[in-house]
Amino acid sequence: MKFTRARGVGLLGIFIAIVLLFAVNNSLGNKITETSKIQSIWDFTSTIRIPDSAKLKEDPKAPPVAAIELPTMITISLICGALILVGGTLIAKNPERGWVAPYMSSVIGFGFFSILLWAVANNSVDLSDTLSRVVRLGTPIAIGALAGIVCERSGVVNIGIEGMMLTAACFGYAAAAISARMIYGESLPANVVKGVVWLPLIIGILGAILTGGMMAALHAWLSIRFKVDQVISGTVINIMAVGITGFTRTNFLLKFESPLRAGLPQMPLGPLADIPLLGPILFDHKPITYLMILMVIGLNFFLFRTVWGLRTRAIGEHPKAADTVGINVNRMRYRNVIIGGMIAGVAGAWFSLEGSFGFDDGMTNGQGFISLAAMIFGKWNPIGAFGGSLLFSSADALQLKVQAYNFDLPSQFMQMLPYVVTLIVLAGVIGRAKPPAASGKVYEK
Amino acid sequence: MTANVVPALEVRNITKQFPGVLANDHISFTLLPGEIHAFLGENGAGKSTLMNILYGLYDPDEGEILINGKLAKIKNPADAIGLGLGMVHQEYALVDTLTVTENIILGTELRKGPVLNAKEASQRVRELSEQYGLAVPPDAIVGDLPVGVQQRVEILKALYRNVNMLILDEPTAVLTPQEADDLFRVMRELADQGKALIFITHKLREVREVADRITVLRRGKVVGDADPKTASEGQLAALMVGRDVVLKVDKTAANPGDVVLKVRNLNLRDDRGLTVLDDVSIDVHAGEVLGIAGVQGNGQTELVEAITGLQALPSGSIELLGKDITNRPPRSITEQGVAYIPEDRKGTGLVLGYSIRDNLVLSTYYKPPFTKGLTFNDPAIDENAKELIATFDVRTPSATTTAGSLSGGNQQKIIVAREFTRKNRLLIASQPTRGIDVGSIEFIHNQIIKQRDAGLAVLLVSAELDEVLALADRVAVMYHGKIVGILPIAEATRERVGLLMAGIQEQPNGK
Amino acid sequence: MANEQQAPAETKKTTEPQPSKRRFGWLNEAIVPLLAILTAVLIGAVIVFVSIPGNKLPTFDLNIYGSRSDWFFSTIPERLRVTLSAFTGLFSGAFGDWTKPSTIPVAISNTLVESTPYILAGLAVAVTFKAGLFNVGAEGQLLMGALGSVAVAAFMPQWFGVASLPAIIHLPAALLAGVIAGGLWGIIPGYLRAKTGAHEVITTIMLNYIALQVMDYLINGVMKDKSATLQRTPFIHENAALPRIISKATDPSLTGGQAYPRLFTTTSSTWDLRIHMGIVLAFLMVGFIWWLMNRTPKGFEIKTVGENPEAARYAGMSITGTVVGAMGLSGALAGLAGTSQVIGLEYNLKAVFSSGLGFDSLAIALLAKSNPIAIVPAALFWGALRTGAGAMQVNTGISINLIQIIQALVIMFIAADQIVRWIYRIKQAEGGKITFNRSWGK
Amino acid sequence: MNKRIIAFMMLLVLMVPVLAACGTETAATTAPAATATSAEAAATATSAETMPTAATEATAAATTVATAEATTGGGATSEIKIGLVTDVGKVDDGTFNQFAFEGLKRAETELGVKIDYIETIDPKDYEKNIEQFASQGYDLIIGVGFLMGDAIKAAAAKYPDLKFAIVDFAYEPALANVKGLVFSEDESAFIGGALAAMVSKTGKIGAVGGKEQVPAVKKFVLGYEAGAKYVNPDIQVMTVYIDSFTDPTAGGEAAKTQITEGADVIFGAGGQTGSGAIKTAADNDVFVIGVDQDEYNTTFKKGPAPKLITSAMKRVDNAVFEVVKEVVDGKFEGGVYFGNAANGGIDYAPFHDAESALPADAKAKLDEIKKGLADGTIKTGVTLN
Repeated sequence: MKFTRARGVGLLGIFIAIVLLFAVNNSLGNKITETSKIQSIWDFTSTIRIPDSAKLKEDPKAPPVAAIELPTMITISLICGALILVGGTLIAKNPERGWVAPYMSSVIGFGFFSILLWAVANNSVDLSDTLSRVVRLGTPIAIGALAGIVCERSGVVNIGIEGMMLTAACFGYAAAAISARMIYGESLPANVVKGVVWLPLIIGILGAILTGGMMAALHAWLSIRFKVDQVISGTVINIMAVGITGFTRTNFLLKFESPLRAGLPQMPLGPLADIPLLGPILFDHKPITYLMILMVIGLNFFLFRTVWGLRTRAIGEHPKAADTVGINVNRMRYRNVIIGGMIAGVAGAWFSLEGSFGFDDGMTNGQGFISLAAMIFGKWNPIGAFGGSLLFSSADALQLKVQAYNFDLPSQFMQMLPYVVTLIVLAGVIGRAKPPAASGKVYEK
Repeated sequence: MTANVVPALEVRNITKQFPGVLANDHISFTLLPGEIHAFLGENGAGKSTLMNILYGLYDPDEGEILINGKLAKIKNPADAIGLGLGMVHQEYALVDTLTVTENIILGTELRKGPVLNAKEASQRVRELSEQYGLAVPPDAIVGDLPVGVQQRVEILKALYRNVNMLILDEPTAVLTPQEADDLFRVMRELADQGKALIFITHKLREVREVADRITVLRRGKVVGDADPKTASEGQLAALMVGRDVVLKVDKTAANPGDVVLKVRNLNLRDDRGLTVLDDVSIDVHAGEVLGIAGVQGNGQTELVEAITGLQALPSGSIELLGKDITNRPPRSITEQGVAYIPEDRKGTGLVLGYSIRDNLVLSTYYKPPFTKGLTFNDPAIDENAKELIATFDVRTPSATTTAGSLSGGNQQKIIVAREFTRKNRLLIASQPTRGIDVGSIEFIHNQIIKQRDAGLAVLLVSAELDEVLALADRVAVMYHGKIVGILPIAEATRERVGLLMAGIQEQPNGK
Repeated sequence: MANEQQAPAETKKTTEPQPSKRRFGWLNEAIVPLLAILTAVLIGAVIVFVSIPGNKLPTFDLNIYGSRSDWFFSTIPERLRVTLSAFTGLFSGAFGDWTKPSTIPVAISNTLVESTPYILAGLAVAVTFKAGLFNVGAEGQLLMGALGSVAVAAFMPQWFGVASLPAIIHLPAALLAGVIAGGLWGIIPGYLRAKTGAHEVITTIMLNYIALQVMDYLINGVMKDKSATLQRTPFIHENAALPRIISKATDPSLTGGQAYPRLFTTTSSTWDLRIHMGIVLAFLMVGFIWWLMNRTPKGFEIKTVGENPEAARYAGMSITGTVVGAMGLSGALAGLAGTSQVIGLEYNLKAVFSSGLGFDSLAIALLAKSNPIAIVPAALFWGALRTGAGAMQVNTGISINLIQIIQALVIMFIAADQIVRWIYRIKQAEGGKITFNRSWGK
Repeated sequence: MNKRIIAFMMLLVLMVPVLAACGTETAATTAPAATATSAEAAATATSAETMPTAATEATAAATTVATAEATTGGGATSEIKIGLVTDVGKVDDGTFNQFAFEGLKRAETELGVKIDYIETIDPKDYEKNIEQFASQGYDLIIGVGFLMGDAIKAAAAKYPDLKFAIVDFAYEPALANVKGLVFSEDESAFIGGALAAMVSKTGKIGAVGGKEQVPAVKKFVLGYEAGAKYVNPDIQVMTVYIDSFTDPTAGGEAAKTQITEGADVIFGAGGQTGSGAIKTAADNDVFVIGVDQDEYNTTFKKGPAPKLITSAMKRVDNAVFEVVKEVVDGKFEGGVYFGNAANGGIDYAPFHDAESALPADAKAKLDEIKKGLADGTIKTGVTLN
């Protein structure tokens, strides 16, 4: 019996399922004493609500479109049982390929679902809100991953995405704040106080894009012109970003009074947003989230259907081949790294203009690194990376959601969930992903 | 070859200096439309440098290039292509993950705005491949294709750009003799259509077969022109090497002893599930050289790596002197008396950044006399270096010079020195003379025979059929991961082996 | 690269190309880092000059200055003065005010104390650089080391049901626990890298976050000092503490009833120093790592795997073993850094926030070009910057982030030494570039 | 060529300390007191007025006794110097660091003291940063944050003649030269919770906290819950702690989850994270309660903020100002300043723009609760551990 990847993953899956089962059993057992209606752990039910998004706006107590009541313990037992069974099959059969990734994904996916059920035992949860949060929180990760894809597909490793996002967040906000002051003076005119002030916000986004591009240009300059190891150059970007943004914030931003009060607004897409479940998930977001979806689709198209994409893939795989047919490899790399940085800039704008309004030190909180993991998870494909981003953001969303239910899992475990998931995904599922062959290598004729 | 035709290409006094090497020394030649002009020379004679200059990959220090009688400035490959120059590189410039069509159109894409016009491009490729008789599947991923087909893609890539001059840099290195013949047919056809071809090789027979004119290069200089119809192989060889070369290796008949290496039923698949080794079984006896012939990439590398413990095997068994060594760690196999010259000298055999001294103990550094207690025993390591440098005639300023700064021949001698001086029972040599100078080749060939005569079993893998035929006592041929035949050297004619290399099995009773 | 240290002594060479270059080899090696630092500091000075906070300058007044630019120009002398005082502050914070000799010992001791974890963590990263790995996980490994050592140092007597253990057992046990805990935390990414190809840059960053949470959980849970309102572990036992080198006697009422050891006792405030034996440990480790990397087969293996993994495998070295071993060693060193902080300096472990040590140690290892000996000056420089930053802020109100900008610039100039060479017209040196395993996957 | 440039650069580096020394001297001679043959320490203290470099500020005194003499013996000409060491964070990060600094700034303008600060980047630097001020004989050194408890205690023992204060921490037994500034956050939040329960229609309210491990945060949250239950025992309080004080996005998302699960009042207690929560919640049209300061002035930039019903105020700034004043007036005593409802150390903020949306009797009810808390008739019942 050889220890292989498939067996390892099977074992891990079984372990997770068993731990989960025990934890739920234990925790629900403790809850029994609290309420009188519930006699045994099998009596708990978890309700999943799909609210009526259209009516909810007028009446916060509008009845949901559907409320699915699931027996908590039975459902979780079934899920864990199935996971253990499949895990056992993996160990017994040791399939060579095609099993590991789907199995690990379902362990994580169903694991999350079980935790959610566990948390809302004897309570109910709004599904569309949870899922729309996954998309929302996935936005910066997905955009960051796209930035990574553009760079790595053209052969430049970019671990500086975190730094690019952070700087972009800082200067994007600065651009918005300063331009608002220049346009409107010390305070907004009365007629726009409540409305959305588009012009400075757009200037802010552009500023963020520009900043991301400039940081990327530094990365490109160091790693292409000076042939600095790309990992080191990315690290320089990350450290520099912390310094520059912290310095800018304390020395300038905080002393500057801007009339701007709110960031990018919610933009429900008319009747589409009222579709139950789907509406809140896809059609009721702020602009950068829509932009993210467009960018995922767009980059997929550009990468695989256009001349630029063909050339980009070629210089990332085999730069010499591209060079011999007259493509200027280094110029193209410069351009793509800067484009990547500009994309990362959009993610930066999300942090300071959409997710929240304002800039704080270190506000990207390591999402740039998670972006890279999402990129690797997605095997350097935009759609796949988007999927990876959703996986990571669902860990985040779950973490925020379950805490609201006085959940008795220590908060530290929930906090480390996204990182543990990243680790499992990197080690178990994508270990065999093949990066662009020339990624990380300096091109010399 | 009338005198009044304007040459397609004229090169005057091209000179290129690299640190420490004068790669091209005032080279001049002309290329006429419709001719196949062969450049013959040893490795390092400056052929590839010259071609890279023509193709805009290097800048010459001096000299000028005229195309169709006009002075041309070739700064980069795009200029070269624009001037009608195409090149088929020795290492194919193909992107493995792209399709045939994508590879061919890369750089001169058919487009609708920024969008690729994939359909039409694929159609054009199909037409082109029919026009020149170069069959390729336009929508297949290049990495999945056999090398012969990849080479056709390379040629089509040039033709797609409407070149009228085509440089082929060592195009036959990875082909079977039959595939090479096929290539020569295509080359001839292209020449007949008026294209001018430059054909670079170091194989004498090939130039005589296909070239219209031969220019011989040695140490960066043109040392002579020859007419293939009149020049003999011996003459050409003398020109190429600068002295009369011994083409034959002096050796006596083998005196085989007991089986040293016994390989049974090896099977292996690669990451994509394709068969790499298909039920391979061989025996190597003490005192004999078993040569493995075959076009590169037919499983030889994996076979050798399996024997040396570098490649894990799902099934099959390997025995060394009756002891099972299947899937043992490389070190324990080495310690049982296996010496191994790897095919990739720079990537595997040496640490280029290390000194010669350290490279000479790369596989024995951990045991006495090179260690004393927990630390290295420097005097012993220095002594070892001094001794081996002298014995194996490594040309170096000092033992602390880095391996990377030596010539290929001297690098290979370091590996040979390190591997041959252990107590060995089996010697595995994989492409031992690829890309090194004739002097070193001779030296290494003699060393191998010396080892055989000392009673070692030798397994020789080479893509150079000539080398296998010169050294081996028995010849095994690999095709698609299978041993398709094992012949005693007396029966191993070039033709028979060639057919086997192309996968054409002999019927036991004759067909 | 390898073994150049022992080259000149024994080989009898006839032609040594440039003897003078060899003799001043270290100077050639050091000139670029020094100029990189100089350039970064000069740029830092320009930043300070331009962006001095308003409360340190005469207020802008339209009547006097006319316009903003007038104001800027008229404040140039003041700006120059503040800029200078920022850097004199930086200097006096780190090395004492040399006009007041009594401030010198404390300042230098503070710099050394600050540098101790940098030396150890820098070494940790340098070891992985040699193996071609980019370990961003020093921070997590340091935390785990601190946790491991504090668990033993504070709780071990309890496990055996005794009041205290002799120092001869307790101190080594605490050290060992820290080293092992850090080492294990380093082995995880090493194993993942070797076996699954998961890239260490991402896994170590993830493990840093996880380590923070684990620590937070333990310090607020089983390891919490129940009698303290602070979220911290109990004070460690005095027998598990690394002695301070010279200080006043500690007041046991401040330290949970423990009287911590010191080598020399003083009554003078000038000599009441925080410097502890951790720095000696750090220097010992520098020596050990130098010896390991240059004089032993294990070090040779690590370097070979870093230089050319293919060749290492071919030469019979175990890639998995070496990668796991190098990461484990690295983790152990980082763990020792955490250990010396806990049992030498703090005497307990608090729930802390991320301190950015992971990236700092990368920078130090880069600055030292992974040379164990050069780690010392690099770490001292870093420690001095950090120690001096407080005084700089007091003097000028300049944000401490300036230090981070200077640090990033230093790394940038070190990594892209061509920039420095171009500015100062220095010729390109041979080799010496660090490379890493480059792809994300296997 | 290159040598000359290097030499020049080296020279420049060498010049830095020399120039600085020159600057110091000039300043010293221009300072009026320097001509007198008074104690060197006194001269230093005086010249510091015009020349605040480290060189001049660094005390000449070799012992702390001498330092103490310098500060007291300087008389009218000597300035009172206050040093602030922040917790990990910045003096303007929207947490107690900022509020302590604001108190100090007020002291600077109103009392004419000289203030300086060091922002801590790593907890292991607490001791060193305190030392930075202590060794220069600052009259009062203020540490912000309970994590600094041990470091301040150690410094107070080492420098018995200097005065110290620490925010959010008190010593048991009290130390002679340290003032602990603690607050009953629970009382402050209790009032907020009561108001929340009064305006909630759904019977569900939410709280978004920063790091759960910080006692002040936990007391705020528990006090809020207790206050709400005081008014409406059946009310359901949802709590989310977020492991950061600087993650407004997570704060906002946490608030949103609570809103979708029915909460219609959100209390944000945790720096930027909490501010993010109440800002998002206000955008989503539910009532919000701020923390620490009147967030009408900070987070909502003086309105309009129709959804901000009040803030649970903890007057760190006042406490810091008071302790500085005590030092200036020479009335400083070690011990504990306990900010509570009785002495105004905690309070609730005005309703501002939300006034009209609140029940008519709300203000009266809140005053009544505040009075009850002050005189002890109402207990929050919050204890940690």
